[in-house]
Amino acid sequence: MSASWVVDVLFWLLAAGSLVTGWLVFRTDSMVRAAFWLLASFVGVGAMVIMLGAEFIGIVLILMMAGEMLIMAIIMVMFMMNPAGLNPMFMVHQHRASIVAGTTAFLGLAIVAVLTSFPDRPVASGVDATEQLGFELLGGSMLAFQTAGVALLSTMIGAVVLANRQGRYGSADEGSIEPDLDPEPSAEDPGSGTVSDAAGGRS
Amino acid sequence: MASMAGDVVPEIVLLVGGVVVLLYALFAPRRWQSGAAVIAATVVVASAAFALRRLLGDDQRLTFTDSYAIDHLTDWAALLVLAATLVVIALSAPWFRTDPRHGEYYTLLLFSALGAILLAGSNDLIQLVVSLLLSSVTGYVLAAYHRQSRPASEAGIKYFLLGALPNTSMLIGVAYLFGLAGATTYPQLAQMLGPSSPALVAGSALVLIAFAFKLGAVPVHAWVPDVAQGAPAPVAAFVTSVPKVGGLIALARFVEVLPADAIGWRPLIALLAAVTMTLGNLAAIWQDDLRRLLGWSAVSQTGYGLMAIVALDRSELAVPSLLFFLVAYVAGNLAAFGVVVALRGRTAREDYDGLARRRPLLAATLAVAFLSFIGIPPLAGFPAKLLLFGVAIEAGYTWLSVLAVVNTVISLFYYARFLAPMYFTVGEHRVGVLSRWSSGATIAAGLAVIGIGLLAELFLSAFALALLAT
Amino acid sequence: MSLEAVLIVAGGLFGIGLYGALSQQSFVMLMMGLELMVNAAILALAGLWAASAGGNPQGSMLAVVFMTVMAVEMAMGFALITNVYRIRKADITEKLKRLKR
Amino acid sequence: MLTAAIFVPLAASIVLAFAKLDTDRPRTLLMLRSGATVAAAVPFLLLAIAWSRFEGTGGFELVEQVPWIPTLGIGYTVGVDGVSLPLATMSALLFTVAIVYPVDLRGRARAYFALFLFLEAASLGVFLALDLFLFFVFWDLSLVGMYFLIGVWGHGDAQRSALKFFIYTLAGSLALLLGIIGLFLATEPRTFDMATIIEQQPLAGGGLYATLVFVGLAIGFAVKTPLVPVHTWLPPAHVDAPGPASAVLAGVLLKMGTYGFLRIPMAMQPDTFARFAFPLGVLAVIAILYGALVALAQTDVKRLIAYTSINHMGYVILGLAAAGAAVGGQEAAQAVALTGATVEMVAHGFITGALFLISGSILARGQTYELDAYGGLASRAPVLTVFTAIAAFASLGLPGLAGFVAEFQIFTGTLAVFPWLAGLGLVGIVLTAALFLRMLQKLFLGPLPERWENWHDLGPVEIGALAVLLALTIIIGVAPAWLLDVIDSTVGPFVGR
Amino acid sequence: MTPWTLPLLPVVAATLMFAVRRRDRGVALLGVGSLIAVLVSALWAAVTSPTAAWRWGGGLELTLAVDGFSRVMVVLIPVVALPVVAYAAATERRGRSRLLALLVAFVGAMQLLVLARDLLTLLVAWELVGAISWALIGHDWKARGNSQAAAHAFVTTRVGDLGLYLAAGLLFAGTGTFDLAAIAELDGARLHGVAAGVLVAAAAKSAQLPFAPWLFSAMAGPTPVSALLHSATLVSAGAYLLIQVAPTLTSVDWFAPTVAAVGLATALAGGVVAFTERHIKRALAGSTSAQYGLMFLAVGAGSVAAAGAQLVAHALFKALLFLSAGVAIHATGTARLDRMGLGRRLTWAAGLAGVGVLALAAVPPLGGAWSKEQIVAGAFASTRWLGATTVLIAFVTAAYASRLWLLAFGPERSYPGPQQPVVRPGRVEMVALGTLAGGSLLLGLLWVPGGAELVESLTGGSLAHGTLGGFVAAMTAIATAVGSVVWLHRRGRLVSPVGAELTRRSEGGWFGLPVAAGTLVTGPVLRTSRGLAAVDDRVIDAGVRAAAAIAAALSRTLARLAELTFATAVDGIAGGAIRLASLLRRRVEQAVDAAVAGTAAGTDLLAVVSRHLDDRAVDRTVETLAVRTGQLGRRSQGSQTGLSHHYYLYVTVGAGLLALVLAVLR
Repeated sequence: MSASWVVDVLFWLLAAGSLVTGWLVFRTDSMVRAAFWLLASFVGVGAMVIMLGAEFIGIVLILMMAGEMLIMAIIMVMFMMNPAGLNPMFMVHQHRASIVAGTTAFLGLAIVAVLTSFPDRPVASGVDATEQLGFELLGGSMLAFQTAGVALLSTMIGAVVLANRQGRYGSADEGSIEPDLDPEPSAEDPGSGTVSDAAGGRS
Repeated sequence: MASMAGDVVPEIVLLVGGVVVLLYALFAPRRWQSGAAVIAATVVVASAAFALRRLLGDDQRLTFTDSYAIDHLTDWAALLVLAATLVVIALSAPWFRTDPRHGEYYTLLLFSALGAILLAGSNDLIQLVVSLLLSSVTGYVLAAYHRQSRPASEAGIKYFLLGALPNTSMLIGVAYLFGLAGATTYPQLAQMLGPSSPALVAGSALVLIAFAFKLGAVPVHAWVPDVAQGAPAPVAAFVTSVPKVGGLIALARFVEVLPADAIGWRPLIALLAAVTMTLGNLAAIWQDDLRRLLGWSAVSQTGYGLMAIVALDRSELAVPSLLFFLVAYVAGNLAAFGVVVALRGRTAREDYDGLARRRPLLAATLAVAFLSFIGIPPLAGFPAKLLLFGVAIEAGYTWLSVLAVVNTVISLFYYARFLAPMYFTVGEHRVGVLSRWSSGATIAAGLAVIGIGLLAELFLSAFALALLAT
Repeated sequence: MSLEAVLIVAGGLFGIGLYGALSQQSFVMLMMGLELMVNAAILALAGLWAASAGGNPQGSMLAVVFMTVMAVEMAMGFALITNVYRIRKADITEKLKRLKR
Repeated sequence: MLTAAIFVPLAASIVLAFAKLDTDRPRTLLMLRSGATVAAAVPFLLLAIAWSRFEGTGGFELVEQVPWIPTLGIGYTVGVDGVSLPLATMSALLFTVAIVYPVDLRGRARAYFALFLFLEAASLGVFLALDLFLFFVFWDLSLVGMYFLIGVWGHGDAQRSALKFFIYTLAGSLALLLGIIGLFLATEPRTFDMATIIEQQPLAGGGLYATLVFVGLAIGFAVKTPLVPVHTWLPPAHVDAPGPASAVLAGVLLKMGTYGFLRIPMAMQPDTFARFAFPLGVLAVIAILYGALVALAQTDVKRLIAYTSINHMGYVILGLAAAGAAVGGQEAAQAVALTGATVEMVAHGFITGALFLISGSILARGQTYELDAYGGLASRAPVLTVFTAIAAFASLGLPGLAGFVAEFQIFTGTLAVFPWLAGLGLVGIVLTAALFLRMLQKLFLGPLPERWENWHDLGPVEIGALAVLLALTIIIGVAPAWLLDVIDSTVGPFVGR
Repeated sequence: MTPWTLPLLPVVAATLMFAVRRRDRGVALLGVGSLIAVLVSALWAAVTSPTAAWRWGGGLELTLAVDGFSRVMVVLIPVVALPVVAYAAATERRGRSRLLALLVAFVGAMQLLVLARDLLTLLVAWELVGAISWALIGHDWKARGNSQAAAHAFVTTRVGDLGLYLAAGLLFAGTGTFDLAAIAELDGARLHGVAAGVLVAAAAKSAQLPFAPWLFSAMAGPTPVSALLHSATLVSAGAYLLIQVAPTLTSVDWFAPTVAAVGLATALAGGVVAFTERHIKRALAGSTSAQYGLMFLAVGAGSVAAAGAQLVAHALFKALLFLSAGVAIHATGTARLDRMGLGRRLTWAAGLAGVGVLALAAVPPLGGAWSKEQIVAGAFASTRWLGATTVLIAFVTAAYASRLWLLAFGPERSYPGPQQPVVRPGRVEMVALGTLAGGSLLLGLLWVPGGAELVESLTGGSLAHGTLGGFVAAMTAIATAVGSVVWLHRRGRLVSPVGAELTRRSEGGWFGLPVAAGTLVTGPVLRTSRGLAAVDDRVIDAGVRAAAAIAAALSRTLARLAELTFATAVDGIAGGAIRLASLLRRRVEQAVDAAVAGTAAGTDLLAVVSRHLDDRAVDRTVETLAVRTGQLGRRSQGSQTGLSHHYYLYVTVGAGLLALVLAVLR
């Protein structure tokens, strides 16, 4: 790690930036703005990651978050009430408990950071982390990499199944409910096509 | 490379099979969508065959640079998961008949099973994280698969929310453990994780929280009853049993890595077991909804299963007892949920009045499942409980066994709340069943519960050979 | 830019994220909290990778996996939110309490 | 042969459970009843043959052994010794009689007989098993069978009583399970085989572990026996169960508790048992006096009989405690006590079985168990009166009937070991006399209330069934040598005589 | 021929009689015939002295022998039973077959008793005799009182049976056998125990104090039953046992005096009762107790032979007297002595009864007088004052005997009310009376020289040499008594003599002893019984309930405290971060809150505990264990609020606790 003060100053600036922007995520009236604060926080972290020597990871992080936040913003505009922060928005619950929990978590992790003597094994100079990652992906951690791929595939399938209402045969949701308790419904299929409370409705 | 791929043929078969099913679902006409079930079943059988071959090959070792264990535990987990998946497929085919996205369902099911198997074999933090992810993410979708059902959508999102927090928290824990050891594979971790430190404590705790989610253990148990009640019944059967198989075995591998003299994982697991079984049982007492009851009972069963983890290293029978418990539990759970499926989702207590006269076989299956959960011999649950109590005592946790006994007595009460109306009262309503397939699969699971109990030797002698590969 | 500093910053992010996850009513905001937590994990990981793990490539792999987790969870989260919003008109956690006890 | 004794009723039970029969037709019902009776009688015949082949060597005989779960040292092992053979034979006979006894079947005849045969198989299994695991398997199955019998064919608040019975005794049986596991863990090599454990004496050293194991076992058996104060499941279960089920519950299932005491803690950890013999004896005396006193105040004939069961099982435990105590030089007396305890188990099976069957007949005719509702029935039902009188006198320990032989032996043996306990326990004999005479008087003597003018005496089936039980009661009372010699063959070596 | 014939023949006959009960004649013939057969075999057995045994296994064996005094008894029993059974056959109408069968069976049981050579056999017979007596006393079962009286008799004698249980067990513990002869081998506490057991058993059976009142209950039976019970059977068993066993218990120093004291007390008290009782059978019952008291006294004084002679003599005259009483009751339709006075109308009967009374009063030359003289002699040989008391007893005996006869069969007294025609006794009855009277007279032969030797050889005991002074004193006492009674009779003050109020303090007579027994024994037992039954229904379950309640309250308290702690933590830290200023105030408040809540929880706990310990009114069938667990269940369900953010809080707090546990526990 470079001892130069420039690096230190830069790090603290980035750290302060990402923490403050992170905090602002929950202090803004608009979800869209919150999304951009979040992005800003991620950019800060990405920069720090790059400073730590993992350029590839940092850049990927930033890029990915940028894309994701855009999508998030769009979804919010599409679906959520009060998307653009036209009205003041501060919707919280169990607020004090949350503050305590957050603070405690921070204190706990700070204790971990301060009191743990992590082994001192700095990165050897001249190592290309990106290249090594490439070998790792296709070598030792290949199974994990593949698994992650399956997870992503599943996510895609799942997201499509859940979010896309139109399938190849018209409405993709119609009939996607529990069977009726009675094998032959007396009326003309009242359950299908409508929202059903069939299963848990009797709780 | 080829040899490494050869180590995981069953997993690959599942993966490829899932894709095949997906492609079929995308291109087959609507009335042939049910064919996806047949393909999926074939895939499962094929994968199971390969898993069996791997098991019989008796080559217990680590592969993929120590990140994945292909020992008997993994193989048994695979076989158990695949068997359960097969039953769930049989239950699902008639249940989802009206669903236009019938085909994709099986892809997700297969991937979820794959996730559970990979979880069981995980011998590396990275592999653990991704396997958990795969297993969880498919589970969320499956739970919410009834897209027009309010309870299902709620179950899905609650499942997701409850999973996302522990899975996210786990990440920083994994980071700490990685930092402490400088590596992620278990053999290296076991070697490098040294004396107690706050990072070790925090890291282990955060990872254990994720396991608690996967298993439905306290404090991340809340999703289990919700999913059991709200999710499509076959899915409920699946997610309350299959991930538990992978999760418990993965937990066994994980705790073995932790330095027992540095952190008290054993008392912690014992405590979790105690609280989990007690809470699950107490909350189940007054349930009038069978699925929810089964959900809570699944929570309490997790508590029993954790007893085997407590005894790891302290009893030779710990691993066999864990495996046998899983076999017995999965069979019983599938049988119980199978009855719900076969009865078209019937779940309210009053709907079970007089079932014994209307549907004697299904009623008997449910009774067998319940009695097995209680631990009445010679059903599968009995040797499981016997072993669990035994290993806990041998591990020096007699109090846990006593508590488990008390809990078993409590559990009898709520099971009897359903048994009694089934057998002792006379119901007047019609009782429709879903299809011959679902009833058949259910009764088969019920017979399995009996058979596993009677033929316990078959399993136990095989399980005795199982060890945690290092 | 010591390891302690990195980890403390990560802890701060984690704390903020946890606060968000616990306190926000809106699903979307809640998930932002979760993302901040992943963010913290990645930062901590990067720090530990650089300072304590000798740049073991498994660390990089782990970071990739973390990002995968983030992506997958977010995507799935949005899909589920969409679904539940569609049939329940629910966008905050309080609206979903049919399944209880 | 012993295996067949267990599995013939089991197989018959399964066949009945799946058979398609129209039990609404009287003919079919008759055939069903006859078939079930035959199936129930087969074990009795087999055991009678076993009796004739029994040599009395002191160890287990007629052993049939098949490995079952060898990984855990579990085998399917059945066999008999001088204690289990009489108990099993008695059980088989009592089951046959109970099955043939008429009862309101509530239109579920098939299930009734199937369940009864299932229960018979389980009960015989408990007595014949020579493997702790197998023992426990049958033990728990008997609970399940009885739960359903009470729940479906009971009356009054049957569901609650059945559940109470199930929960209470399951709690006991799980304590027992922990004890069994404790024993198992102490063996080396690990085994559930009773003979091996008895030989190994794994917990001979005593200590906390052995005590805990003993406590677990003792709780399990005490609940089943039942000893005061863990007896509260018994009265409701008996009162609400159908007559034959009560007979079996009292006659067979309660014996499992006392038999278990004898078979497991006494044989497998005698040192520990000896340490707890006196407290156990105290509990037994409490049960004797408490059971008798509470029975004396009952106004319900079935409750009354139920409480006398507590009293009688107290005698058994007292005998066991005396036999298991560590006193030098009283081996002869201890053997007498142990023999007496075993005879009491057999005798109580016949006697109380008969009494419960009679109470079932009374309920069927009078629709109530209230003693005050009856009186003077002797003039309308002489056979019923005579049978009840014989059973009652047998129960109160009249010589010439089975109960006396047992009680005399128990007290004789106990007086040598715990004279003061025995002296206190003797008071129970007077109390039982008083309460049974009161019962007879209230039911059969005095003026006949008008509502019973048309009271029917026992039917031929009832007479036949009861006659078998009472004849055996008399035979054992007059000429018990055939029984005592068999028991003695095991008891003698047991107490080291 | 084995001695088994003696007990088994009657039992078989009784079974046959019950089987053919519809044919009256056949039953009677069978009964009498079987008894004759028994008599014959008894005579034969008395001569040959056979022995026999019946193995029960398991160290038990029944042994029989005809030797010593049992040679007399085996003959005496059928001798007395024959006329009684014949009388019963002739007079009883209701349930005749059953009565006869039971009487014959009773003879069998009694034969077994006298043949017993070990305590096991003795106990068997002892209890069988008691049980059959229950059936005999409650013979007329349609009247509710009778069966109650029978139960009373049986239960009382069974208390005595415990003594035999005790003796048998202790004997076995000491010697490994039940043989009566082995008692001599015993020593120490066991010997004392055996002695006490024998004494209690004998006293209960022979209706000695304090068990005497059961004989009054036994009067509920028909008269022939009383005749048999009081003479050669049942009641005689106690005295017989003592005669058999007392010689082996000489080393127990307190035994003989105690036996003598019991006998003395009973003889006096019984005499007074007999003298004051107005009911003829009860008067006789009192006399029975008294007479057996005399035998006890003799045994206590060491004169077993005299006791044996008295036993035989008493058997004969008491059976005679009871049958006479039966005739009298039959004749007048009442049992009240003051309504009788049948002397003129039933001369023959009065005469035969007179023989019995003279024997009772010990007027020579009857056998009864001889045996009583021997007792007096024995008593004088023991101690002077015991002898003097015996003379007093002789006085009392003579007094009540003469009173009895005078009132029942004496010259008719005028009493208010119409003269009713009397029912004359039939031939069979008179023959029965005559036989017994003949027997009594025959015993007078004992006065013939050589009689003493015969008695000594038959009983195995020795007789004391009587002194002239003692004889004269006794004779004087008897004469005085008879004279006084006759005088009183003339004055008409015999019906309710002085002291009657004392003994008839209550319904049951016997100085209020039954009442005392009721208050001291039966009442408490029954109350305890009912109390325990109530306790069993409520409290034992309530104990379980209370335990559950305590557990629940504890858990509630803990939950409350935990909540409190949690809230305190949350509020405290949050307050510190956000509103420093109010921290102190709030902390104080919370401390107060905590104290209050803690106290509340504690009070709650106490309240629950006390409520449940005192909880008797709660519906008893409620299994509150389940209910309490169930409440815990509802509480647990309550955690499942359905709100995800609550679950998140659980997860977070749980994770923190996990870390804590990991760090703290090993």
